[in-house]
Amino acid sequence: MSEADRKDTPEQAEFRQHCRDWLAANHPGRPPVRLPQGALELSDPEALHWLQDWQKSAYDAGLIGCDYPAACGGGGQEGFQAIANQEMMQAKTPYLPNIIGMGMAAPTILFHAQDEVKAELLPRLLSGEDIWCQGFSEPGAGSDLANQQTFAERDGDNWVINGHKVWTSLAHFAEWMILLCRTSKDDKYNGLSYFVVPIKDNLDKGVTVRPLIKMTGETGFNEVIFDNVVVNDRYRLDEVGAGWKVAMTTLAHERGAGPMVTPASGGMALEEDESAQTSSVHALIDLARQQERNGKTAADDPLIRDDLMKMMIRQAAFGQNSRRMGVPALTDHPMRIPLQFKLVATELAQDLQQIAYEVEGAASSLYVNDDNSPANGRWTLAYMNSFGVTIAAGANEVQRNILGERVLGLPKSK
Amino acid sequence: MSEADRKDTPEQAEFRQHCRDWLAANHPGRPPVRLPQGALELSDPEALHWLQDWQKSAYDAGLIGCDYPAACGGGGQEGFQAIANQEMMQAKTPYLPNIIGMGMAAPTILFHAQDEVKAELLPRLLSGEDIWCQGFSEPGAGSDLANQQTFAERDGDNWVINGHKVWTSLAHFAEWMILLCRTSKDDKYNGLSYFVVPIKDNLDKGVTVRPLIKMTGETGFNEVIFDNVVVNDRYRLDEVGAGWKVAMTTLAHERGAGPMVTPASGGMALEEDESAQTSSVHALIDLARQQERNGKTAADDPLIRDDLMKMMIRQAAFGQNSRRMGVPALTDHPMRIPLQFKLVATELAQDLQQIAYEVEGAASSLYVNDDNSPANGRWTLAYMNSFGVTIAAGANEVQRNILGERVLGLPKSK
Amino acid sequence: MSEQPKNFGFGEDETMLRDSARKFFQDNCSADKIHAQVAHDPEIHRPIECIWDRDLWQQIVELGWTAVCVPEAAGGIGMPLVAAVAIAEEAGKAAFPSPLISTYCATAVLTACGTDAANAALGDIAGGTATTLAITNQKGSWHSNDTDATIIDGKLSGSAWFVQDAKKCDRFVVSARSENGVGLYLVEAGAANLDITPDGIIDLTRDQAHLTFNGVDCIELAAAGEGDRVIDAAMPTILTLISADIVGSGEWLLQTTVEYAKTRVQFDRPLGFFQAVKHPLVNVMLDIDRAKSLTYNAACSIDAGEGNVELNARMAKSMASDMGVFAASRAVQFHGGIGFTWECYVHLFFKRIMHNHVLFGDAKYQRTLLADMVIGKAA
Amino acid sequence: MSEQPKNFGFGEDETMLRDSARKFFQDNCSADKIHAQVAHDPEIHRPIECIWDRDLWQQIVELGWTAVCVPEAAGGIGMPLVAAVAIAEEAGKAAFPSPLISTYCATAVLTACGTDAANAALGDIAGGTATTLAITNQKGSWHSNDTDATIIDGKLSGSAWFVQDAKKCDRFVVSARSENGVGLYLVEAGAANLDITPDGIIDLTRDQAHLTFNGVDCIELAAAGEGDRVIDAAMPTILTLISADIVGSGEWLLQTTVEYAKTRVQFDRPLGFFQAVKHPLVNVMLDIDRAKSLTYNAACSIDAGEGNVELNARMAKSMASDMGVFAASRAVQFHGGIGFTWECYVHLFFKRIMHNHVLFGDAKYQRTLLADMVIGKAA
Repeated sequence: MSEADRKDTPEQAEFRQHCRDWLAANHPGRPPVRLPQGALELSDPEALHWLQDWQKSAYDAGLIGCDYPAACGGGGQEGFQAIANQEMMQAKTPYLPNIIGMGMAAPTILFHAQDEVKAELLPRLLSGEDIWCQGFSEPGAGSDLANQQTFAERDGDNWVINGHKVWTSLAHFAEWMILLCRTSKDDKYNGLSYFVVPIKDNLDKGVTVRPLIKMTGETGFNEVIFDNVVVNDRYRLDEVGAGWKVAMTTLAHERGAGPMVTPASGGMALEEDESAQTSSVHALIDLARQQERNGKTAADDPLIRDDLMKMMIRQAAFGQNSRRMGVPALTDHPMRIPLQFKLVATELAQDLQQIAYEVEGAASSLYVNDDNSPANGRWTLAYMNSFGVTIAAGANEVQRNILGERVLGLPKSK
Repeated sequence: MSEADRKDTPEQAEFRQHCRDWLAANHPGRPPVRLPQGALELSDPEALHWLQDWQKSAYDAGLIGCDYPAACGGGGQEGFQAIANQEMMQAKTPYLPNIIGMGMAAPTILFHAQDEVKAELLPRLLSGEDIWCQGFSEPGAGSDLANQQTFAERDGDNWVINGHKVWTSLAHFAEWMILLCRTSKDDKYNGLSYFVVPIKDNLDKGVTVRPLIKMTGETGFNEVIFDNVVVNDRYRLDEVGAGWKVAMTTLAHERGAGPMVTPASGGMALEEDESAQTSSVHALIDLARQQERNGKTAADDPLIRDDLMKMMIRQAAFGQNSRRMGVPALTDHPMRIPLQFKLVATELAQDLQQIAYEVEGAASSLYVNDDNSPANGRWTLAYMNSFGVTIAAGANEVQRNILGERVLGLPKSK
Repeated sequence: MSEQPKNFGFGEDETMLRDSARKFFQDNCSADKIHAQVAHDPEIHRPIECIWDRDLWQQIVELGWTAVCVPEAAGGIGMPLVAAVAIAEEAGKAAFPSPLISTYCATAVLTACGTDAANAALGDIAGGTATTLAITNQKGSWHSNDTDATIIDGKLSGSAWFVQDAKKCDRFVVSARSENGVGLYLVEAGAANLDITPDGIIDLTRDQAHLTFNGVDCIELAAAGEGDRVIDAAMPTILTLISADIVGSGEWLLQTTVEYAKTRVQFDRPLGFFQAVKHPLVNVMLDIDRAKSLTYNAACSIDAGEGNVELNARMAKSMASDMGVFAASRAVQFHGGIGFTWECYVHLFFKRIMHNHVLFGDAKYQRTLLADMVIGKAA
Repeated sequence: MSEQPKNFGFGEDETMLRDSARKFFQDNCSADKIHAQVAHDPEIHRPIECIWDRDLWQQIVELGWTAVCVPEAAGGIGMPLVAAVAIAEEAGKAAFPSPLISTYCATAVLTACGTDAANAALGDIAGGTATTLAITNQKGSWHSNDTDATIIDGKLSGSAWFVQDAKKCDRFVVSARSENGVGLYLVEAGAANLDITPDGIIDLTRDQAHLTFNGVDCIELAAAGEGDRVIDAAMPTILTLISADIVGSGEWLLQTTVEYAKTRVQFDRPLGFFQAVKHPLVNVMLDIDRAKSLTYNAACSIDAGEGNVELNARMAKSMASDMGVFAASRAVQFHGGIGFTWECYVHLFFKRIMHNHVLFGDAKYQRTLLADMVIGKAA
């Protein structure tokens, strides 16, 4: 991080040192239970609580929410979060569990909620005590986010919500949900409003959380049904009918294109064995070195080698694009790289995991419940799960529209 | 052709024997001058006249137009043309020069012209004495055929035509043109009418034919300008405003999906050396065997080998699809295979020719005007020319729409 | 030009058989029925079980499907391979769980043996004895000369891997090595000293196992030194049958996704309006037609006994494997969130295709062998 | 994590230089001007000629562009490679016909020589002496040890092939073999017994020739046995410069095609409305950004003198070559009929890219070497 050092102001340098000292003394060590690849896949309460403890301690040490106002439980600084993230990554820490809360809910609340609601919700959000989930997707509203059918009806100081949300990761743990729904049937876009909803408190008051089963047989996603759920008007963000505008703040931050830097730790190998990660080309290369394919070592097959190199190049390019994004002189359009990330990252992982079938050959037929499955069936499982992300958060077909329209300036495909 | 034999009726068997006998005695032998890969690229008058003589002799022998009514100069038979085509292909004859005339104009005239016009035009068309060209494309009407701007104005028994046609292959040799143009500005589709126009007779009466230069530096296509060209109403096909319907007959036959079998000879290697043909995978394999790439024989490179095999498989599939098209029991939708041909054939050739650059390595930089260029620069030239066909006759993007909409039944993308 | 029939040998009998198979699967194997049957337990660490419908198998046997490609001399019907290919394609379109295709593969190997013992086994297949191949080693080599089993004094030791539909079959055709080379041997599923260990596999519509032999009695089908030659002779048929299965599954995925794209509305348009959906679906169709025609061609050339049978079969399997992976991925992608769920039937076909994709060699493997055949070994 | 600067070493000076280069090309090298200059004769069998603007070259020299990467010790400016890469990218964006990039490649080799003779030659380059490499044999091998030239008693015999911008250059850096191995030698374009035979090439924006030596006088730049090592040391820089050229041309093709897609109306919609056009253009953009970032990274790692320079450079060239072919083909396709004509400027960039695509090895070649580096040689 020498280069980063050079750029630090004295205050930032001091903060960076604080991060390093604290992390050196307070790294949580290895988890007591196996963690999934990402927070969105958390299903084991024990894993969740261990990660919540980690987030709370990092929060208390001032490494999380540093750029948020003090009145919202933040550090009231500028440019500190990026430093804290760098140092937490350097220190190979576990990831933070309240990923939707910090990455999507927090900035949206910051920019659109009333002050007392910010003060009420953000401290426990940033500390990770309250887990958040996202209520955007519906059976009829996939990539077409504005096609919301869930309806909130005004009732004095309250709203009465009815509807059906799907693909709500973490809903089974969540205290709160960011909810996009319809408050008027007259206008597709201007008929939307945005709420924060205490779903755990309402589990016996009209909220039902049900797990959805993925094609892999795993759970993880949920569906959430709202049956006359009452929410106070103070939990509405921004004006009635401004839901679409508010949702744009959420999505911009989800795509790493918003003004607030999302608190993020990580870098810790989730398995003892680095090469266990299914998002790394080098992990697949290691597999190819061990794996027999059609009776020969896969890594000796020139066609497999070429595929692996193609993937390595794309992975390296992804990293170098993130690097270039930070250099305005080298980016013509400010959104050109940020808006690529979701599309590029998810397709890179999917293509990589598809190659694993050819690397494993006949053994790719074996599933995670077979003792002989290569890498415990991790790669074939990951390939199936990869469609969760190429479909989610605006299918990649929509991502290409966004890039073509917002960055290249081509006319809308609608 | 034993299988074909088995299927012949006695009359057909007799006709097949006639074809074989005549071809054995009257094969024209090798051309006196180098012929281009296809009739559409004809530029040398000497080559044209030699091919016209061949078409005339085959016509006089009854091998061309056999399925057309006798009143139109045809043989008045049914199912004979396919037999004649098979036998001419077997006999490795040169191709027929009046390709647009027979493949597009003739069936359109047959189904839409007045009887006396049929009798006037079809005999000299089938005999190849009159070369035909197609006036569909315009600067503003590429894949969007209905966007015709060329206008025909009624003037008593005549029409006065003004406009600008492009990509008119063979126009520099053509006596006649099939012309799609506008007769009303009120309706995009129903404002179109269809004419046959004697362009050579009008060269000094308002018709101008100018060559267009391709990105390769070659000519071949033309642009044709109409400046108050007068055409008699008898040369209108079908009703005024029925032009779009008539054009569909033309396009259906162009895509091999029309009721009339297009007279076609061929099979003769255009170069002494079979492997000179840039549409054949095996020709590229031969090149790869001789060609050094990065200092090594290209055919020994496992990645080149894999590309070549991919192409070989696609080429074989193309042939087997044509075979399956003839077996109704094995094709769910009658248009499913026929409508693929243009798309698949042109992309196969383009991909094949692109691979040639990698096969040739550094030497792919050399053009046809360099003595050291591999295969006389034929492959790199062919790659550039390949865009002529992936763009022409409804860009392949449009071909995919047609397949998605007509065969799969998906909604129109407009 | 080829002397083979233009219609791939697909005459009236074959068409009738294909149509009756199509009707059989429509009546008995709707996707929802298959799903309820084989996908009742999504649990990722579910116990390994082999689920199939023995009554349907009995009906199939009575319809003569197991006898279709058994030579008349051996008590079968002796129809051309295209007949079995047509049934395999329909079976793939239904994601049919049964030992039928495995039995067809065994039929091909037994037919190539040409011994009395093999002919007897063929007769039993015609009578309904489900039989499968055990000719792959633990490394998953598809080479006919590789086996982890050995035979000494007429008894088998060692192991065989990636045995398809093992728990559904009554018999195994095992390749085993002795000092005289690889031979082929018939083993009863119930034989003493034979362990059949089921594999946990992704594909829900078949079962797979590895066999362990601890001195197992067997009947010689092909003498030591003959076995690899026999397997090589049968391999084009095997590859063609697997290709047909993939073609059927691919067509189901295409048609199902097209139907979804016509009805599912996004951005106030049916999904299929968007070229980002329409054009990939057209590309899937193009690949299916390529694979389908190449598969029929391979079968037809095998029936005609003409030279390039291996070339034709490997072309078909290469095209089918690539098409299958592509068709399966687009089906899930374009079904959106629902396509990613267990309750959507797409995953049944997705998983069956990913299994067939690698079975007897993926597309890259086929093309590598094709290059050696067509271009010659690289220097 | 890397110790290299986050900004790829792209500081104020480099940015200013890049911006001035961009302005220079906008002012002096509009596409229509270049086209009128180099594409005046479409005739397919046109006489082979070398067309370029010597006055522009003089201006470039006065702007110090040839001195940018010449070490200060040798009389140059001694800026980092990223500076030259920035200029090369702008040159590619303008399809600029000049010996500039060839001279940069020669600069890299001469710098790696480290001999007095080489330093003298570098000084001349700084002063405007256009210099190019003659290190490729007739087989088009990119291997530093392959040459068709030999040196005996200080005189060159044999030949050198695929010499870039040969007719524009005053000097050649020639690799030649003697019993002690490959050395590097400086040859004047006007030297006696030297034949420079121009090649007929597709790319209209450069010239190429092969050289024949019949006992040509030369100056030793790197001793026999040192030449291949020197070329290997310079190759990452060469690959990075060619990648930058491709990135520039790719960006021009993307932006030009996007503009066309906004204005050209088909089916009552601008072309860019259709996802069949929009999404491929987005894919072109994704590939350009990949190639661009990898190119800057390669240059930066070379400037930092860090370990993986060859890995980084070959990754960049592989990505750039694939991107270039894709971008060029989509540009012609989406321009429709007009894009297929000589008068449309697209073909200038199409041809320049197809040339650079194979120069110093295409994408497959780079990945083959990368695999040996990263995975290790195949067994």
